[in-house]
Amino acid sequence: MLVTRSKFADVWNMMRKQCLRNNHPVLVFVTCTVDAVCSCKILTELLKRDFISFQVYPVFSYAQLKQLFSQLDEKQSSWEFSLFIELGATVDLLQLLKAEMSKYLLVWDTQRPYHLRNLESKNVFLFDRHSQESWAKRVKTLPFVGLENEFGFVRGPNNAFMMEDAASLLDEEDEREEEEDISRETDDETVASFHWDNESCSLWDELKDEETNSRWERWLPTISRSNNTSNEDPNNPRQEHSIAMSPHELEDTLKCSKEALLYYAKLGWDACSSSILTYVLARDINQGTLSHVWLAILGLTDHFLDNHILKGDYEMQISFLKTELERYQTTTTTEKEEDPSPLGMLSTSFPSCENEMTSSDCFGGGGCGGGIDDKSRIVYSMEWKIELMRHWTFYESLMHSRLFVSHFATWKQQGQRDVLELLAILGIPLKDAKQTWNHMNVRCKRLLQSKFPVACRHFGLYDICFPSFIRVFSDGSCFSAMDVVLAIRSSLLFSGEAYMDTFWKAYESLIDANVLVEGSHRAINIQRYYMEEVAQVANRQRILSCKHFRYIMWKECSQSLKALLLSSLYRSFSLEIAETLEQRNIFTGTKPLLFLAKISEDEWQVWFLASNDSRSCRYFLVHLQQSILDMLAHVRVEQGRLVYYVENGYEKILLRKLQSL
Amino acid sequence: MQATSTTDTFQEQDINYDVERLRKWLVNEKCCNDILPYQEELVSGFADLCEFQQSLVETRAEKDELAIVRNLKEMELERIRYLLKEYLRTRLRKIENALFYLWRDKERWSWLSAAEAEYAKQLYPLITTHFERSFLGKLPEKLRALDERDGDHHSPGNLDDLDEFVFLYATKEMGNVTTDPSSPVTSTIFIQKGEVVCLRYSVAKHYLLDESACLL
Amino acid sequence: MKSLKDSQRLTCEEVEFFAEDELIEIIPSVKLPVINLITGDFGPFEVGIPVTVPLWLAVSLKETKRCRILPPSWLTEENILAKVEEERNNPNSGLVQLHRHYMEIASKLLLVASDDLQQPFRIRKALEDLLDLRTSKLRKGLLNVRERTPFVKINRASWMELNSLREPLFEVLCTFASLDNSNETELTSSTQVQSQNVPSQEAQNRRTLRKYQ
Amino acid sequence: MYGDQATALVHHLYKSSSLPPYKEDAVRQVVQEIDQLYAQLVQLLEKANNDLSDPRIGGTAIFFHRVILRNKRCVLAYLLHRFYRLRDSRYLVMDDRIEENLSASEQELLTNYEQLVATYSDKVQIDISSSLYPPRALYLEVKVLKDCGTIMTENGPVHLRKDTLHYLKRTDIELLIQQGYLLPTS
Amino acid sequence: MELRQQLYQLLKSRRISVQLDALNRLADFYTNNLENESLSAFVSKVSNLVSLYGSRNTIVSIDIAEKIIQHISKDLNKQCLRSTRVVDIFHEVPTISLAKDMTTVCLKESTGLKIFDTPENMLEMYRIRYKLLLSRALENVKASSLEQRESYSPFPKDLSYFTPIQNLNSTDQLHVNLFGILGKFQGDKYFIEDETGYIELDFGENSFLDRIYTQGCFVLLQGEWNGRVLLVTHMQMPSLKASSNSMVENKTLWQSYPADSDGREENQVVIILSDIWLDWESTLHKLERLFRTLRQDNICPDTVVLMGNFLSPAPNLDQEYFLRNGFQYLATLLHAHISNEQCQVVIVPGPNDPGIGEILPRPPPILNSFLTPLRHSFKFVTLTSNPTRLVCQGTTILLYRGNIQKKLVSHSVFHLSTDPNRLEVMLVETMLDQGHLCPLPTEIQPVFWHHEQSLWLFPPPPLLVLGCDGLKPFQHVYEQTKCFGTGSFALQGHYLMYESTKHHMKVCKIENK
Repeated sequence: MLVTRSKFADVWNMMRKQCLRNNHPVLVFVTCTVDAVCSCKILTELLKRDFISFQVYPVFSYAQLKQLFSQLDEKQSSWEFSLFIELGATVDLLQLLKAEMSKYLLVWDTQRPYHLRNLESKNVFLFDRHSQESWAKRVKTLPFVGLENEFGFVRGPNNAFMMEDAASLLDEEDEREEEEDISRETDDETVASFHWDNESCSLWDELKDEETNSRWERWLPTISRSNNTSNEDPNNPRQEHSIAMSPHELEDTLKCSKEALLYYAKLGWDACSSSILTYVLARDINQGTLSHVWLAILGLTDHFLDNHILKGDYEMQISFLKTELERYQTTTTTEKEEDPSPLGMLSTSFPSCENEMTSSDCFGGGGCGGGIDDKSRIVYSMEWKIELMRHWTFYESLMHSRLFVSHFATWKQQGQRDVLELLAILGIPLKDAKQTWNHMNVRCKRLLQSKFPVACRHFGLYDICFPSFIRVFSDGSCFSAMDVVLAIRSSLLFSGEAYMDTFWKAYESLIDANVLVEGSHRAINIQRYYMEEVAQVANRQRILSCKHFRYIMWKECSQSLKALLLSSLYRSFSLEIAETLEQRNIFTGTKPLLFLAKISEDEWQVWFLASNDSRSCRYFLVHLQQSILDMLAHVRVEQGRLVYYVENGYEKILLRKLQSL
Repeated sequence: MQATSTTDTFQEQDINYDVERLRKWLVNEKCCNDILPYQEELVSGFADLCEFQQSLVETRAEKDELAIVRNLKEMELERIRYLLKEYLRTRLRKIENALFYLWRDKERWSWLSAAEAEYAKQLYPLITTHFERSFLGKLPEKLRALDERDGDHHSPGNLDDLDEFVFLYATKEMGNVTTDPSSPVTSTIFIQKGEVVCLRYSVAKHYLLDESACLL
Repeated sequence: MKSLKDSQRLTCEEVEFFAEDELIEIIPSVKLPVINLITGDFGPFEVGIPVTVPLWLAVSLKETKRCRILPPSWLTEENILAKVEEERNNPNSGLVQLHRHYMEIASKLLLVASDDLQQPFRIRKALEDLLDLRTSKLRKGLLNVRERTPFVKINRASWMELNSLREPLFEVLCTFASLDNSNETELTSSTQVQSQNVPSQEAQNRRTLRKYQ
Repeated sequence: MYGDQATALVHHLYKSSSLPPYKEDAVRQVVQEIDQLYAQLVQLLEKANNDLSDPRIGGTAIFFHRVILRNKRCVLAYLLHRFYRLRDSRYLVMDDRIEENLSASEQELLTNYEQLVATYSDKVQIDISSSLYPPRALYLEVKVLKDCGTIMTENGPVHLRKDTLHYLKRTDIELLIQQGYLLPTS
Repeated sequence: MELRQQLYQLLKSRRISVQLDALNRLADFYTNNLENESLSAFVSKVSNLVSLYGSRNTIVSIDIAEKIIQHISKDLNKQCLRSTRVVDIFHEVPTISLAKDMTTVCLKESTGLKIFDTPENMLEMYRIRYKLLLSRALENVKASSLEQRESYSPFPKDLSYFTPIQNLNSTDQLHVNLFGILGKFQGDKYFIEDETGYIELDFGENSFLDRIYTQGCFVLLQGEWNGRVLLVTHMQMPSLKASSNSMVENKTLWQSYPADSDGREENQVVIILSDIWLDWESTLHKLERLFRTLRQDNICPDTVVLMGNFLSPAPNLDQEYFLRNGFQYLATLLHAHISNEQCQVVIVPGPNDPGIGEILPRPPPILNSFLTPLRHSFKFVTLTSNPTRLVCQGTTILLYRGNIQKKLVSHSVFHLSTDPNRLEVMLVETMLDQGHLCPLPTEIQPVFWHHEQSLWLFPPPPLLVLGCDGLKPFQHVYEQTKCFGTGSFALQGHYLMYESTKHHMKVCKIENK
């Protein structure tokens, strides 16, 4: 069932009481993303507060999760509650894990759409930011539970009719979208004290129009077949219905399957990072601390960097966090005036480099060694979209930052010339620019801070800033949220068999600043690597286009590429590619992008990226899912419906299916 | 000094000062190489108390709000158990160090608890046999005796570093103390309540025993 | 021998541990019944009504956000700075009276309850200054030990400081003592040489060597 | 020179911090030296048929005697302090290398010693081999380094799988930490 | 649970960390085997062993626990070496199997308990036994050929003279010697079968009464082949005589048991009772008297073998009641009269006792619940199979409790004389010649083929004890084998007593006053 913000505390306390009453441990299952790690940290902190013993299991795929569960069962380890972080919302947990009714599963997951069985069941608690009413009506009006399998695939009609059906449906969609938008505006005022409630996944009203049904009639046989054949658990009422078809039920199954199809064919992201949800929880039960805020920030930034979140929404939440920050740092901010530490200047929030400079100068190496503790401060600031600037040279970071790579194509001669020109305009000598940031000439930094945005505008770069936070450690070393996220991510990039370690490295880097620094070095290399790959893709014109979509195909992957794709970084990577392609306007138009990479001898990794939630994209997604469903025997579904692992040889079939539109 | 003063200020609470005492004796033991009298009633008393408290904690029906209380109690149990165990451990260590010496010293022997005496009794043969096996056994019979009383009367592991310096903390006024009995010139100091003096253990010992002072 | 000593000596952790038994005032933010511990009964805890508890208890309550800690009177910036002044002003007289666990308590509070302190950053700084002064003083005192002395008075040093002082001081004292002893023994032996009585010695030798026959 | 071997032994132990390998051969050499000294001494005394009045004979005799004693004492000290270190190493995080450094006799001694300690703590009803360090908190957050299957805790069985994080009562896992199965985080 | 806690704490105090299942295993082991040992003693034993298997600071997993337990229980057995050892036929009897060149045989380790058979198993068994007996038969012929001067042997002297049956099909007029298994058609027609084929037999008038011939037993035949049937002129079994150096006998099977004969050779007394009908008052009295007498002429048995049946054939309603009380009583009795508590009690199921009935070898009966009183008073109470083997200071005693003679007689080819003593002799010799405890086809006597060899008599054991209903106690020596009939204790109060030093067994009877 859905747990909205008003209920967070209640659910949590319920769990607390239970666990304390009969000393059962709480199981925590975490995927391997920065956001997940952060929220995991927060939750475990909360558990510690009440001396509830817990067990944390890193999880990399649903297959592994299943196996873990079966092990736990045979070890007859007693537990009642388990927390799922950044996984589980889009799959039918109960069926997947065969968990019996005495267990309760609490889920924090940003992937959408929810698996309806989860919404329905009383044992699954989905923590969601949406205000009660906005969701409630939708949840009520989703009567078609049970048409999907545990991964949320709905058996649609045979493809011939598919096309125009889906198409037309999507038309209706879009109209509804518009009115939705208006309603959303109004909604926002009404939404409770927090602004971080906007509806990005909204298509839902009943489809009344009868005339469409006629078309759906034709799907009927397939539906009923799917219902009888597809492996769903018997105890679902809809199945018997579909077997004995009375015309009335017949039509409403029809409608249902249609709705289901559309429901599940959404781009699976919702804007609110789970670490923010967990932070809000902590805050509601009055356990919030400064470090929690920081974790929340990281989680949010993680999503921001992966474009999982709309800009407006992001800013809303930043402001929310900013207010939160005030609550904890009031005591310390009073010191600002007479405090000689760099913090005072830092709080002049723009531009970040200024205060960085001072801090790095007057606090060179001194102070007691790092370690994330209460002695450090968190400061709001406008950041430039230049990755790792503080830990690199300005020039390099510029050359490799996603923004500039995509905009200038810095791997080309031309691009490099442009960058040099930019520097010239700024009046910064190259040797300064190539100086390590900390030792960069102060004058230059001043110049930068004053002229950089303008100069960029001159190159047609407008928004180079985004609101974010910096963390200043007691020794004056200073990390922007973005850099921290990148550093942590870099440790998630796993090498060989020891993929468990990657998670723990990430976890440590939340605790130990030294690990964080290592991470930043690794991150730099990864940035470099990104650019190479992007350059290759863009140069070699590896992008192939079809009627409805474009796709990129790595027939063989280098070792490092494999590592990249198998880790959770594949997404940010593909994002960078996508942006570049748009900027370099190779194949203009917002066709969805399909990625195929042969990650091992016998498997292809296939994933999908849509620049926007447009009609065509969703239509394509419907189609993709259908085709995957058709060849489900040869597909490994590991990360929900995000990524598919297709047996070697079948990727061609898949492509053919998709092209046959 | 402070400790007493602070506790004085909080007189209205009924503090169980035995904890204080147990801690004091632990510190005493830790701060000198000599073996001090075994605090029978303290140890046994606290052992029982712990048992009792433990049973309370376990039987207590946990309402969630009382969970915190339960944890606090357990926490304290841990702390006191630590004191106890450390006390016993320290003494055992000393017994092991002074093993060959204890035999001849009636007074110190009498200061051991029954269990400790038993322990010493059993440890002695263990070690001696160890010596036999690995060294003494190979010598000519006449040299096999473990300790040579004549010649240099050093048995292994003796307490020649017994008379070391210690920090003495006067819990009450001690008046004039002759600090160096060995030297011909008798030097005395006047120690009043709450002062810390660093002097020879041999001097401090007597004050320790009548609890007018403790080590730090 | 070394390892043996270490295993027996009083460690800093232990001193810290003892410090946690000191009593301190807190203001509960939840209602709790009387907690009767072995050490004694604490509470009842009424919201907003100050109550004295051992430090460790206060800390664990604070960590779970169930109370605010009232820092002891001496733990304010100005008081500490005053102490610092005192130390500065009379460099060669003894130390200034302080709580015997001041360092431990202060650092503990700074760690867990910095938000209950006024301006923790500056308190931290002040404390560091204070510590430096005192340690330097003690070190100086150590140098003052010049010849064999039967005793040294160290007043108003905190426990932690004593503990850190222990090893070096005893080192010094023992060396002096041993030096003395050595020339003492030498002296006695010489006297022996003068007043050597052969028969006794021979008799002793006899006794010694009897077993070889 | 007489007694060098023995002193070397002691020094060797004194220099090394932990428990170095047992010097079987060195001990044997000392034994030989003693034997030979002993032989000489006896022979000497017979020659002088126990008339020690002659200071030369007496002196040498005493000298031999002293050397013997010294050697003995050194070796005994060596053995004893090895034992002390062994005892202390029990309480640290134990590694198996220590076991290799022991002589057979020491192995036996160790097992007996442990038995002895155990019996003692049975007698006083206090398990003195646990909670070696001042307790900081009731619970600990530990990461599992090596699989250790399902273990028993106060609140029922817990399955400790490699690369998982657990939050458990310190009393339950203290031993495992010392044995290097678990690693306390932070 | 409580115990487990204690154990856990004690181990912990000895700085041994243990996994849950290992802990349970140890706890169970302790409760079952070491009642009389203090827990701490047990724990210290364990802790020593831990440092033996796996280093001191490894967590004790289940398999380490198993090792430890094995070790400890081995020690236990060492303590009780004096009492005789019971061979677990299901796990310890090595199997004879044919080598590649289908002529020699070799020994294999037992494969452990297997119940489910395939026809192949059966054939295998038959083939092996066929080979063995064939060789034995040839031995006989050779032997007889050596002593031809003295005695007349009906067989010609060339060795390769058993005609394969298939050869007969070519001819229709021949005087042949055959070796094969006796079989039975429907009706009253018999046939003989060997590896190559089978032919019908016609015994005509003459009947052979030196052994009990039944279907399924191996025989040497001599007769006239007339193309249709074989007119049998002479028939005999591959007799044990002079078969000293045949191909198995030289490698003795029981060597493969660990020889328990440690140096100490003090006398061991084994008491063997059969038919203890616990539901009869008289039996209980008899028992009581028996043990009293034993104690009076201070014989202290080291082993007491109780063979079934434990209930009288009379149908009674609640067996359980009788069994429980009976064993209770038995326990008290033994406890009262037998001083040494090292004494071993071996229980051999009878045909009518609860448990898997007909099939041989018969697995241990389901009496465990009744035996707890016994277990309390004696360390070593073993429920064993039937038949079973005791090894008492190196000499194997083979015990078999079953109504074998009834079966044999009823399926005999020829009508037998009713003289009981003669019958016993025939019975014993048949068994030994056939090298099998009940040489009957499977439809008459079902067996677990995997373990059938535990019924074999290769080589013939030095001591064979048969408990058969309706047989008086008897004693017959055939070649090196002494065979004893136990008689019924319940009825006549007979029992056997064996003394290891004298290697002498005697039939005794409690005088009833």
